[in-house]
Amino acid sequence: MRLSVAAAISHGRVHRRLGLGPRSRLDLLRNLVTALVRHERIEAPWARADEMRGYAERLIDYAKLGDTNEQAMRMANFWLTEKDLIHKLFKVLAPRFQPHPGKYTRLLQIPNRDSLDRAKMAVIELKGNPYPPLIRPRCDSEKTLLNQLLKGYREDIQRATAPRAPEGTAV
Amino acid sequence: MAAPWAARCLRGGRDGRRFITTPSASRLASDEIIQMRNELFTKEKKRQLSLYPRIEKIEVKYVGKSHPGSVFVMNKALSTPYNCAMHLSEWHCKKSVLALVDGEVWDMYRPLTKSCEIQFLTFKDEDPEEVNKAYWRSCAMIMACVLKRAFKDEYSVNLIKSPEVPVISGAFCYDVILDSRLNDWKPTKDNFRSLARDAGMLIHKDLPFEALHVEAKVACEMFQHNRYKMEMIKQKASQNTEGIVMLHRFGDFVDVSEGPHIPRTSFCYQYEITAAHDLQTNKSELIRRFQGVSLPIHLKAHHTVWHKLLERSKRLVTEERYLEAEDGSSETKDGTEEGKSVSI
Amino acid sequence: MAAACGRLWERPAAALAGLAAARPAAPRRCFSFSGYRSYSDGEPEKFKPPPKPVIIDKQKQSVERRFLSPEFIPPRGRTNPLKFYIERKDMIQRRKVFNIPEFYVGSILAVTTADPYANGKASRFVGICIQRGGKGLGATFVLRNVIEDQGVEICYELYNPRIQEIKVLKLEKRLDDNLMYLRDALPEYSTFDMNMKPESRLDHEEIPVNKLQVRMKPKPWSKRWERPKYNIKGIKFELPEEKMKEAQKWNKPWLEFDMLREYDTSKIEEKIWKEVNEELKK
Amino acid sequence: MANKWQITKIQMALLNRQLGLSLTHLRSTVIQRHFSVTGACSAIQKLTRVRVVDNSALGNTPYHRPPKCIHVYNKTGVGKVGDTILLAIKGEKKKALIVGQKMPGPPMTPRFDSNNVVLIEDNGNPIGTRIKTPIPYILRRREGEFSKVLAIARNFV
Repeated sequence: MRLSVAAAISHGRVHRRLGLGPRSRLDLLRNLVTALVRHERIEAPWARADEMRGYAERLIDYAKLGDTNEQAMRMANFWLTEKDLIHKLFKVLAPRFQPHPGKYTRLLQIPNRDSLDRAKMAVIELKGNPYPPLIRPRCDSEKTLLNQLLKGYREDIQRATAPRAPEGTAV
Repeated sequence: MAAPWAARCLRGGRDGRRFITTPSASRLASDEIIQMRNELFTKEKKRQLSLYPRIEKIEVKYVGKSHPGSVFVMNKALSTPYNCAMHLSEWHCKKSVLALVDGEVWDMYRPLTKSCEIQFLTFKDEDPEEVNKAYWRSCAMIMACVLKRAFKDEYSVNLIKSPEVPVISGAFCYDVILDSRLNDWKPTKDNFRSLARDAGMLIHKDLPFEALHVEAKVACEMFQHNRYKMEMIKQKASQNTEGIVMLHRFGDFVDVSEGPHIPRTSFCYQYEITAAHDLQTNKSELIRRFQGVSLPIHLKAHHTVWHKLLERSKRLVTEERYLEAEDGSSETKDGTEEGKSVSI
Repeated sequence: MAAACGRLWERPAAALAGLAAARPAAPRRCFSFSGYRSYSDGEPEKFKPPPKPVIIDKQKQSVERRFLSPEFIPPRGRTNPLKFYIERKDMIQRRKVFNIPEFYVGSILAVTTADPYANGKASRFVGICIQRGGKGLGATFVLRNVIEDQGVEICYELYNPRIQEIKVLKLEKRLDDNLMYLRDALPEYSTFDMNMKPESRLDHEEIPVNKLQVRMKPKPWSKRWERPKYNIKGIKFELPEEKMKEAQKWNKPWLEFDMLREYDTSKIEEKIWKEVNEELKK
Repeated sequence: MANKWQITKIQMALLNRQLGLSLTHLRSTVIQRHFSVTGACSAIQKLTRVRVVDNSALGNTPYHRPPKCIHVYNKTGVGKVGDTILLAIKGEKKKALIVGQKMPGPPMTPRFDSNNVVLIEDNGNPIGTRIKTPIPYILRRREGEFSKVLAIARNFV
């Protein structure tokens, strides 16, 4: 049920076929979701991680409704095979993602699996996990030469569009 | 390379005015002046070097992130921060713009005089304000060199100084008094392009900036033909307790500088001289302010962004606003903040 | 209240009109609620006790019941939103000049269409709405009736300019969203009198849900309605126990947990509702 | 018709007990349904069972074999409303006019629950004198050809 650009070349199929059938597919993804909620960062074949991503995010969306919501509880009960994680979902993850509107996970590709089948692998993690970050932020600070020049340029533009009053006070 | 352009551009005002009295300051031909300054600079440098006849060793401790606990044994008054960087890695050689020696901003090619702690500053530091200032200063100096050489001998070019404008204003600048015969000359787009091309030549030559701290007396001797520089030297010397003035040279061009410079001219990547404005002053001479914009090789801009910056740099770097900011910044760090808040 | 009275005046039933003119309109809702009555709306009304005066609650009226026609909601998937935007414009244009009433699957409608071959150039058809299909301008609804023991269905295009009038004779919902199983049900469940009288109802009333369960003809059906895929609630299955059990083999209990299958239209609905309302007011 | 009863007797008996329904109104619709029902059945092609809706004796007396279409007189081979077909009925060949079909036609035209035909002579005159079921208005588009058939129709839809 992925409805993304990637689905545009799927000839009408909107989800990947994993496992031995639709039932098996959901069971497989269920175990991945459980593992993700437990470990907060897991390694999986890229296709499975990508497929699971939507479910994990929807599950957190449900968890944000609160543990009094019956439907949310049913979903958590189905999707978390290890029942001690239900508490974590509602009490830890839901408050953590409460201010965010979506995109709770991060998917990063890692080198292909060497041991078995050279499958495309990925790391999927929940944002705000306690582990060291996988990617270091690499943007220049605001004060580099170029950024200062651009900042001045932006300010000029702003001043040109804004009313002239502050200009008068400045001079 | 400048001569044909000058000939082309100034042919109209050439005849009949050759023997008009020139200001006393430029009685000598500019080539001779340059040569004289160079000789003095070299002599003074040799003299300073001869103060240390024996090679003495100093210990320089590196306090950066990359190589914790490195200590270099260097030669006193001979080794420069650049030599320290060479011991570290090529990355440090290429990216370091300035050194921080015991908390003091130091040129990369200025010899170390005592045992110290050293750190290197690059364009991509958390707070590269000193580096930006040095870069702006160096760009202005390159522009001064270009302007000095661009005109024919009979047209005097008096360099006044480079006002320190913050980077955010969008352009570096240099104030110049041209020959009075050129008062009604307006530089065209082509002129600027040819000036920028000259600057490009200099950048391509990859000249090092040599730093020299001299006493005011020597500096005055060097700049005896330029009264604006003399005033500046006196002012600088009075600020300093020992009467020391900082001089910089790249190629054969010597100038009094406000602070440290970048190590080499090749650090500039995109360089453009964009505008010249007439400054209304109470003096009789017409002061022109040449402006340009440049980006270092470490921070390249996409050409659309670059053209926008070029457009912006053509505006006059208004004195009142930025002089305030400049004064403030020279005294306290908050000054720049003031300048920004005014410009917002 | 005046409007309600006015509506009553339209009724040709003289006896009723005389009765109702004195009193404000009363809902006939109590009748339609009787679930297990094998009803046939065509039959003339039996004696009805004089309705009690109803005090219309002003507050209730102010609470607006929102109804957005289902064809306004774009289907999910890779579709161009611009297409739906343009179609919405046209739909609103049509709605400005032509009253398309609120109706549901299970409501009984009378549709008058322009027909060059009909007597008087217009043909009228009465039937129960068994399906609403299509999105955007191509929205359709299917009316079904049994005329002289012959089941007839007509699929109307909602925004077809040939349609002259759509009149809701009885506004109600059924237990299912698709009543295609009426094809296999006993014909009495889809038999309606062509000259049915419209039932009056007050605007603020809830839409009644008819909990009627229909009985089917014997088995070969066009679809196996007992399968969980269709999830039919409106059929009274009279199949043997093991047949019903066997049908459960096709049950897919995991589908309800497939969260990405859900299509939450509430936000889209809100937005489109606002847009349509603004446009209609212009 | 008697044979139909044979076939569906058990079903009917069961139904009677359960529902207590009169058999008369089941006859018209159930009668064609003792066979598997598939989607393709809705189109009229060769060997499609049809229902004769006029009151001719030929079409209404029971026979052990239902009337079947054995030829469609058009170029596609699929009969639509207004097409003429050849019918095998009671061991005879008879022409018939399709007046209603199960397959949905163009929008705003009626779709019937059975494939209805009216028996006609070779020259186009109907055999019966009355048509019981409703006839689609769209047949009137070709009024000239079917005027005699339309004349015996009672109601249109």
